[in-house]
Amino acid sequence: MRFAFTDDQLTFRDTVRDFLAAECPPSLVRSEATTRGDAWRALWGKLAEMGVVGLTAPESRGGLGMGPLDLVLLLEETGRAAMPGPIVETTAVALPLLGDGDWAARAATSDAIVSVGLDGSPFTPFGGDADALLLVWGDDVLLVERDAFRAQPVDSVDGLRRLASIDWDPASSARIAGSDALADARARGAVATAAQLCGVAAQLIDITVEYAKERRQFGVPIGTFQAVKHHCANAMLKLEYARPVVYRAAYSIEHGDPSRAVHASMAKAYASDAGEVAARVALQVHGAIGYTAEHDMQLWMKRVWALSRAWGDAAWHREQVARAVLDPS
Amino acid sequence: MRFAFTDDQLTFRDTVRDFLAAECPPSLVRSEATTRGDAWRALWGKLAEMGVVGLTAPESRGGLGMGPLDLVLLLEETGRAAMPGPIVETTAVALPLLGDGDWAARAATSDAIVSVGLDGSPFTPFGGDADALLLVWGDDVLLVERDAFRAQPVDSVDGLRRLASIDWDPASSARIAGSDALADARARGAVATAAQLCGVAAQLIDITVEYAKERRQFGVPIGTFQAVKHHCANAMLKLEYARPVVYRAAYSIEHGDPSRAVHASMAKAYASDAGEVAARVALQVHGAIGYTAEHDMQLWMKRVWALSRAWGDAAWHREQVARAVLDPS
Amino acid sequence: MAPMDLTDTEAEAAFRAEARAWLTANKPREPLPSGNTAAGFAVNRDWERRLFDGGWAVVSWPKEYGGRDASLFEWLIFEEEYYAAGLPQRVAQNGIFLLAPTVFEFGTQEQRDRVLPRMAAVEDVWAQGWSEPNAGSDLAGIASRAVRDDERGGWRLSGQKTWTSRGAFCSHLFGLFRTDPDADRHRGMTYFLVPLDAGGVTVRPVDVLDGDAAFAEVFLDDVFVPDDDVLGEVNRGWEVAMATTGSERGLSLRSPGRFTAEAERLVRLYRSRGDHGDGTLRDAVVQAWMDAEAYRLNTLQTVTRLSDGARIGPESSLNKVFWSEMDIALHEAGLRLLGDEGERADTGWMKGFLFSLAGPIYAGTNEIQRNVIAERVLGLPRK
Amino acid sequence: MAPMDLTDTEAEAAFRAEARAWLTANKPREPLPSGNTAAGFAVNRDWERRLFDGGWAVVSWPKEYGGRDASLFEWLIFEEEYYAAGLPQRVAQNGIFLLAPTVFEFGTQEQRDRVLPRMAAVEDVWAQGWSEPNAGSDLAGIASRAVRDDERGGWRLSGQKTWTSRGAFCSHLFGLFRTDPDADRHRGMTYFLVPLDAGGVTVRPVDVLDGDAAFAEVFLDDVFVPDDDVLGEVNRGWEVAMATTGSERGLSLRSPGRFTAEAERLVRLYRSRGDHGDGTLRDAVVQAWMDAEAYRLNTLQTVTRLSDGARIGPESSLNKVFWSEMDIALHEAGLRLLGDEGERADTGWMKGFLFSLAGPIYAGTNEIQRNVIAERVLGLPRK
Repeated sequence: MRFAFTDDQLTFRDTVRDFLAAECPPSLVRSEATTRGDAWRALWGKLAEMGVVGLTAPESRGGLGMGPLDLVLLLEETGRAAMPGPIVETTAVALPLLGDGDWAARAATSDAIVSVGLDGSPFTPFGGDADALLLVWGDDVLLVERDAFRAQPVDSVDGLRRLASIDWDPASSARIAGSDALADARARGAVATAAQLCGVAAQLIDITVEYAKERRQFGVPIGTFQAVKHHCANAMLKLEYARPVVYRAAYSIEHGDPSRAVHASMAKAYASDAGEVAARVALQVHGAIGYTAEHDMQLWMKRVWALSRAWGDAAWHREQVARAVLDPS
Repeated sequence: MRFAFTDDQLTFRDTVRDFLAAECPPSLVRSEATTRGDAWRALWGKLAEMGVVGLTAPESRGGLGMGPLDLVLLLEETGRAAMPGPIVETTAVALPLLGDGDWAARAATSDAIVSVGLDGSPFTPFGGDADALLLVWGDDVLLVERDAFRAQPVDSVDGLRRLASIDWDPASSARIAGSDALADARARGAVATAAQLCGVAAQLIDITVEYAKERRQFGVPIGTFQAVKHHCANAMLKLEYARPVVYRAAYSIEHGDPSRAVHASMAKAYASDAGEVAARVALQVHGAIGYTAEHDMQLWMKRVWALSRAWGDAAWHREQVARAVLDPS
Repeated sequence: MAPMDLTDTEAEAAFRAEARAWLTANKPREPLPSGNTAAGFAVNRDWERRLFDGGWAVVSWPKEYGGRDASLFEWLIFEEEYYAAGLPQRVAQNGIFLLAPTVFEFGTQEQRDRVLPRMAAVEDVWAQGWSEPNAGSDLAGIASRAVRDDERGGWRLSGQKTWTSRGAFCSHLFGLFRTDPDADRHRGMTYFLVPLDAGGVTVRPVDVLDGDAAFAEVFLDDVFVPDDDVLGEVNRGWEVAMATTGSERGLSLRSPGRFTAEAERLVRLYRSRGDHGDGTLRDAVVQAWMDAEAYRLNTLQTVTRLSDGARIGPESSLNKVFWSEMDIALHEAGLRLLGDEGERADTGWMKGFLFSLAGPIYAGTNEIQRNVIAERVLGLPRK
Repeated sequence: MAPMDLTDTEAEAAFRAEARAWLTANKPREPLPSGNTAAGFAVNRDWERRLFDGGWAVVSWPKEYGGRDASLFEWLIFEEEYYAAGLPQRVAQNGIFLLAPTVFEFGTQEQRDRVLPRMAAVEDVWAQGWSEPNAGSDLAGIASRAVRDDERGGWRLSGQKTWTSRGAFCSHLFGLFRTDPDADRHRGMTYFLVPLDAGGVTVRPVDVLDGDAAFAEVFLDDVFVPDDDVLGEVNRGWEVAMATTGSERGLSLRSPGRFTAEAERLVRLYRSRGDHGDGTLRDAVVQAWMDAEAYRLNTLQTVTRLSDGARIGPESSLNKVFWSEMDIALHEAGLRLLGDEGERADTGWMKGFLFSLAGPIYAGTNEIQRNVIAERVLGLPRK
């Protein structure tokens, strides 16, 4: 029994954290979130050079041949930085479906953008940016190339989502996987998004604690008030109990555990709740300044409101766990 | 539009409050709650002399011919005092069903104890003490006299409930009402219990605020800590929003409002929640001393745990409201 | 005392019918845009002018100031009908609900005559100037100051006001300024009425979560205000201002009609979308509906007390906590009902959710309100 | 570092099988009674003696003191198997989980040899003597004192300890007493080991919510304790005691096995009773089940860190808040599943609910724990 990451995994996490601290400052997040700009593509290219984008692709296709347990801490960092880019869609979900095909190589090297619309939502992240999409038809996953779909932008509260509704033609698309792989893909998407939410929540807590230390009212830092302390403690409590649940789910997918879908649902339920609590606490502790568009905190808060719903919200995932645990099999 | 009680109603309320303060001290509550004693009968007799027990019976049968709106504030006082005695069962529920029969006169004057088992529970309050019970058979309400039932005591967490499971013979019982009256009786029982819960919650808040003013830790009264303040404020918030909902429900029954059943369900949902929050806050603010059987506070707390479930718990009543409000009719 | 009666009196019923008929006949065909943009503000102002012309802008005010001497119950009825008609909160609200009661209570006859009719007619639109960068929850931390100008018979105001709702579009500001720098924190402030086109005033719009410029920062640099624009006594501004915070927290800014109308909208959404088999969502919807109703009932109690001559006290803090947390829960339920569309930026539910999030912050944070409940309603010790 | 592995190693699997087999063969046929009555205490003590005789009383201790040198993971495995077998918390727990780690860390060799084997064998049963009438949340408010007796080579203890769990049935008490009345609040205390049959000790049983005498008040009137029974340095008792509070809040007193076993019981109750069509109850049940699992996973992380050489820090406060609130929610869900029987006094679920309510109070109230999280985990300022 051992529930910890390896030194290699932690070192890679630190490398990505440092990279994002340098290359993905809040100013970049803000401009991408508000303008549907293209600055994320340069960042995406650098991330591909680091091996992060193609982490889950086979080495023969330019990837690192790694799995969800290697990826999960990196996803958390992309959440902490509110990094724009389809890391969940491409790296966590699409590449494991693409196997060792040409599209895997193109996606792994950032030569092509491959996104996915597999969670049952009518809206596909990066749908207007993708060179290919993986979409559901019946129980199958189809690969739909650029000329076989049209994307209509849809505004999410979180501009980084770059949602589009997709009009497409199943007839000119190629089947790449069936229902088992689709179920796994959904578990991968849920866990990856859960990991991002943990990072977003961690950043919201950090920002909020710093603000509570500095902001003074009634002659003292507001962080000395017990109500503010308890708000922050509650957010931390949710986060610290979400993390191991998320890591376990990544482990279960990595090892093909028969309960991996249930573990993935637990992960998304906990991370969605942790994100929502962190966002609420962050806003309440910041007060009016946190309500302004000028303050960076809101970029992370909006990320929560989008990601907590993506790949199923907390209540939906709890119901999936209930079906597995409570109902007679 | 006028949402206030009359001076007469308020004066009666004050009279009952003063009476209970004198005649129903915590020492009496404690002995009745822990011993299944008979001291409540003397109190019950005095209450009958004041007209409270027979308040809802016709004047021709020794009652005051009043209704739920006159009764609701008095019930709140019986909750505040944790008064032992079947005031909900007899006065709020049984007498309106008994009309102007002989049993009404006997119950109104405390000559006989009449309790009810109408809420679907297998346990009947004061089942072992009653000279007659009103019980459900099919859609009908039957009056069952003492020799037609046997009562087996059941221990509630709240000893004041005096529960019994009843073994009885419908054949030797008399039908006194049908399904419409049964529905109304349930609404009356729910609202009466809700009113008691408001009184219980009010007393728990009072006890707790007094304790928080006196108890010192870290060199100051614990009531100066913001966490303690906010606990108490949360309990008060729940109570202050439950009260008007309860009063409105009493008004709706009094006036035969077509929505009275929904209003009664709202009342019980809010009062059950208010009671539960008050109990939790009371215990947490008292700390270990509130956890001892020696402290009187626990008598009220246990009252909450029983009454919050009696006549349907909060979730059940919310579902009744949902059926009326959300579902297509 | 008359017995409890939760139905409209004949007069109230007639008032309700008249209000409903007028609103049905006169309300804009299309939903009004948000009043937090320059263009939207103008459209709303036009509508509110029409409301005034119809005699419905300030129903509870005396006739002489543009009202119809309506009772508080009639005011509640009007609000119910107004929101039930699908109409939005008014851009004039901070003037008519917060400043006006203060002018009625503390203003001179000259001030009443000058300020109130133009306010009712939406000729002047008033912004609230309470908060400052260092005076948020700690309102007594106000640092903006007014220096006596005996020569011109008035005061020179300097400082910065912030989080001023719709400040970029309003014509006037009411606010507190420190006139005696040596006095205690809660003393030495004076309540001023300031035209925003006065020399030395700079207004900077501030965008909020939904992207609209709902806030403004107001910079005052040696702005002259004549003595006529001091409301109440000099150095007694705190007491004067507190008279409006009760209104802000409690009754007037959040009349139940808005929430009961929103709750009905939520029920309609539930009926059209269903709960996706999610029992907790069904429960959240019915709780929101009940809470709006509970708020209405609580308000009816309060209005009865006020009609009997009571004044609103610290219990207004209970109302503020209740409506602000209810409003968020109601909109969260709405977003959940929307399912995958819940994250869309362009739905009324998302707009409403973002707006609701400000509730626990403004008009005194809910943390401060809970302190007030504990200390002033329950009597727990301050320190 | 080895990669993450959430399965038992071969050795762990063997340990688990051995523990399960022994428990199956040796556990009492009937469920054990509550240990909070004199009779129930004796029955539990007999069972725990049998556990000792089988070598399972203190698995993580060194063999020489009655343990089997098990790893922390193996200890977790034993706890899982123990609670899964339907066995209750142990009457010896405050000794073996709170005092023993302190004796291992701060005790002399003589103390270890004298105290630990008898504790493991349940010959001595230890009660915790922290709280006093004026030292609850404010543990540093301890007023009980110890006065030096040079002649006899020891100390004379006087004062009152309260809320002492099972104090009426235990043989010994460990607690803090003030040895330097002039020192600061957190200094000048000393950690003493006190036999409860010593002259001058009076123990008064105190009944709790469920009617059992789970608490006691311990009065000490000039009780002589020799120097050999001072644990750690004189006047350094606070630091010595803090070493056990981390254990109490965090890991050892609330091993995940108890909650995962309770959660399975809840699931079985759900399956037999159904949720009465109440979707919020279904949700509460699955949340409780997941929380027990989350607590297990969090503990596995912690145990891995401890196995790598880390010490448990203020994050133990996160655990304390989590398990105590989870425990209440789990039992509330159980009572709801019981429906009309939920108010019965005599069900295991009501007993468990009442017991769970103490969780947010003892071992430092959850209010204090949230302060610790804010100040020592997140770094918010104390004042």
